[in-house]
Amino acid sequence: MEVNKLQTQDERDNELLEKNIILTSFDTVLKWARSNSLWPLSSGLACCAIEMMSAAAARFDLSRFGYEVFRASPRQADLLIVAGTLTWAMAGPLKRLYEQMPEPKYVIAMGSCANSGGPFADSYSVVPGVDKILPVDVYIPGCPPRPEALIHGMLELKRKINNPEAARKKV
Amino acid sequence: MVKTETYTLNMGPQHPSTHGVLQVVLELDGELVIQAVPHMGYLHRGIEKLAESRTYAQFIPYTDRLDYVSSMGNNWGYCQTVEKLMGITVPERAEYLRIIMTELNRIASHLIFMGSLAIDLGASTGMMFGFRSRERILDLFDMACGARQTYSYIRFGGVSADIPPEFIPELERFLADFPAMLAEYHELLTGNEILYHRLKGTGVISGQRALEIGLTGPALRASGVAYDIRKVEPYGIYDHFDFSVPLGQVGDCWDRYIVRMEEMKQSASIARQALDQMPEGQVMAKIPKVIKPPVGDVYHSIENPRGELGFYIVSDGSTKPYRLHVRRPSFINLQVLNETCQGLLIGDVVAVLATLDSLMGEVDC
Amino acid sequence: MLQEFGNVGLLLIVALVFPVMALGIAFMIRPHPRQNDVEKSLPYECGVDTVGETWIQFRASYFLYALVFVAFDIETVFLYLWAIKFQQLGTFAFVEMFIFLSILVVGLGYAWKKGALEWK
Amino acid sequence: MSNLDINRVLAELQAQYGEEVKLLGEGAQAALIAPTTYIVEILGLLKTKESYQFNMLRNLTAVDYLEYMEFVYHLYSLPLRQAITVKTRCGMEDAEVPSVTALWPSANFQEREIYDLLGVKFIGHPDLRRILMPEEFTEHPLRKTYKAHNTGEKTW
Repeated sequence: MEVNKLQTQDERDNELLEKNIILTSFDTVLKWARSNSLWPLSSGLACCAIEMMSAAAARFDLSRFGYEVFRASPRQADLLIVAGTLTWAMAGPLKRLYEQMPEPKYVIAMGSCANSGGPFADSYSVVPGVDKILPVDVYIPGCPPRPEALIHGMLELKRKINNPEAARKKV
Repeated sequence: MVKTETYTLNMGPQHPSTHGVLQVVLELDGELVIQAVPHMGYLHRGIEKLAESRTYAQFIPYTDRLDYVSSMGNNWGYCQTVEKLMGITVPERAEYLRIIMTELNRIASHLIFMGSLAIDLGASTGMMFGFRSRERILDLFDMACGARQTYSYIRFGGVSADIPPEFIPELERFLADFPAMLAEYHELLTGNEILYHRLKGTGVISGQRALEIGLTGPALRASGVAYDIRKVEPYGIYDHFDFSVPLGQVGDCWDRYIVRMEEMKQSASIARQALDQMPEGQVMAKIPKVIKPPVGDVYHSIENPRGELGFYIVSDGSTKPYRLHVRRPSFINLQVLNETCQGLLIGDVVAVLATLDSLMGEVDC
Repeated sequence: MLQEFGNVGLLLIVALVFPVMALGIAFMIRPHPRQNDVEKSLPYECGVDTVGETWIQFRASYFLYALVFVAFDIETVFLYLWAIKFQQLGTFAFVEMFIFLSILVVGLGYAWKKGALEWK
Repeated sequence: MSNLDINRVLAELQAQYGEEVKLLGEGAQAALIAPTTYIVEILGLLKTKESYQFNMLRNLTAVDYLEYMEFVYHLYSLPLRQAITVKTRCGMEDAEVPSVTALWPSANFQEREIYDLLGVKFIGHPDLRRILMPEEFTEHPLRKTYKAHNTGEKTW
């Protein structure tokens, strides 16, 4: 039996690709579809919301990545961007918003107020970090983070969705 | 007629048209608003309490986060109050730089007002136009102090750094392009019949009532009351420039919109005059390393894009203020929401909220 | 005759298969949420609880508007049938249809005068 | 900025209300101080009298001086372009001050904020409720006795 050269996975894929056949798993297609069109919930709290709007506006243009569809209701959103200072009074409603989002949902903590309370960490009414209330997927530092930082954060989320185990390795 | 009941609807903390986390509890009869009670406090960070444990210089970044769309104005108001308390005189060039930066910030703030008013009334391209022109101004600020939104550029005794050489040509280009941009927005928005019919005659506030309820800024001037602190009590060197204060006639949403669009033109002309007359020289006065104002209290207010922003500082001679109260225009302007929206439709509440232009960072402080 | 009904039946089946397939796949591949999730099933009202109950005595003008709409909607349904067979029916049906229309115009006049159309 | 001679105002008020109306500070920080019993009348007088016409309440705030609570009214007259500061003091325990919303409705929210953050009751205020903190919050954060702390979870 003549043993031809051991083909790596990529070479075999390329060979099939020439014949216009793509072999993939259902899971990969799902992850590819979800990660490329995240619909953020428009829930701006404070200054970071203005930078989020600038990111969605003409110059920094979130729609280059497919993330510009800001839904007003959590029922149609699958990404919650906590943009601004979360206070204890707003913690209840924000938790409710997170619960009411359909299941494949992700949370981005934008800005140092959402990451750790930021400049208001020792205030009597500010939640020192959103992860006290919601499971956060991506933290974006900055006060406020520039629109490029927000877009970089979203691309990190996309990488995390596509291969979850890569996210656990220290980059 | 058949007896009908009213029902209550929350235009709640998370709502696209409340510009932040304001909750308006609407009591409705069908679509007609009977009561529109604003609930606040969802963004109350307790800045006045934090101020008592911060030194005077440490508090400057907090002023950026009060009205986070016109941070230059907040910095200037706070720094001028402390300068008034300590009797610091600011060099000539720094005064001109402060005026240029604050007037540019007023244009940027009004552009955000125009963008969010347009998107609230359904014209989402208005948002794109507003933010596109605002990016030009943010580039200028980025050049001068490295930040897009929270500048902390104006410090006690002057400004933090002189402007780089390429700032002035870029500012010249912006001031040259701005009239064309403004004309384009007038053509798009002011000429738009739908916008006209939605804003004309809705949410009328009489001049007398506006004065009584403490309305300040463009909302008050739209009701015909000529109260602009830059003219009434000129601070800094505003008396060197000649500019007019646009006034509305009726005080409805349309007047508040037109007054802000005219103010942008006036701010551009102030910036132009300031740029021409700006002398050379150093930008920071000689101030002590540790700021320890004498014992006493002072109230000083400036004209911010949203109204009269005042700082009342009580100093006990130490490095930290004993008490610091911020007179926030958006907080007091919001008192007029309930009585203005009675009898309007829900869509008009959105228009009144957009033209009052109150910002939650400043309301909840 | 049966042939045409066959096509309509085929169309019906296809019309049924598409939505069922779409929803079915979505139902299959969705990640399964936690079962007893009370907060998810609460009505969404900007993040806070709803106030007061919603089954209340609503304004009558909405109901009147709906009534006037249904009346004239049914009228257009009859017009369609008449329009298809317009050639073969001859002048008699033509006159009869205008009688039918005039009755409805009288109804419209009555609704207008009673103020059902103004939006108070 | 205000060409108003505060001593003339002081003399006039003292003629009517006796020695209780005093002058605090000098120059830019000059302020009239009046007892809480006369404060509403004096402010009403300043608002309606022909030579003063203070038709705008610019700012209303309160300061906690541990022994007493001081209220500061910054008034402004648009027709005559002059400003004045009036202060009043009241005890710390059950701090109560008559409300001025009758004179200037703009004091409504500002008094509610002082009630919320400093725990001062305003007699005659149309709708005295907490405005910035939720109803269940019991303390008054801006008091000097309240230590600013973030306990890391909901404290009420």
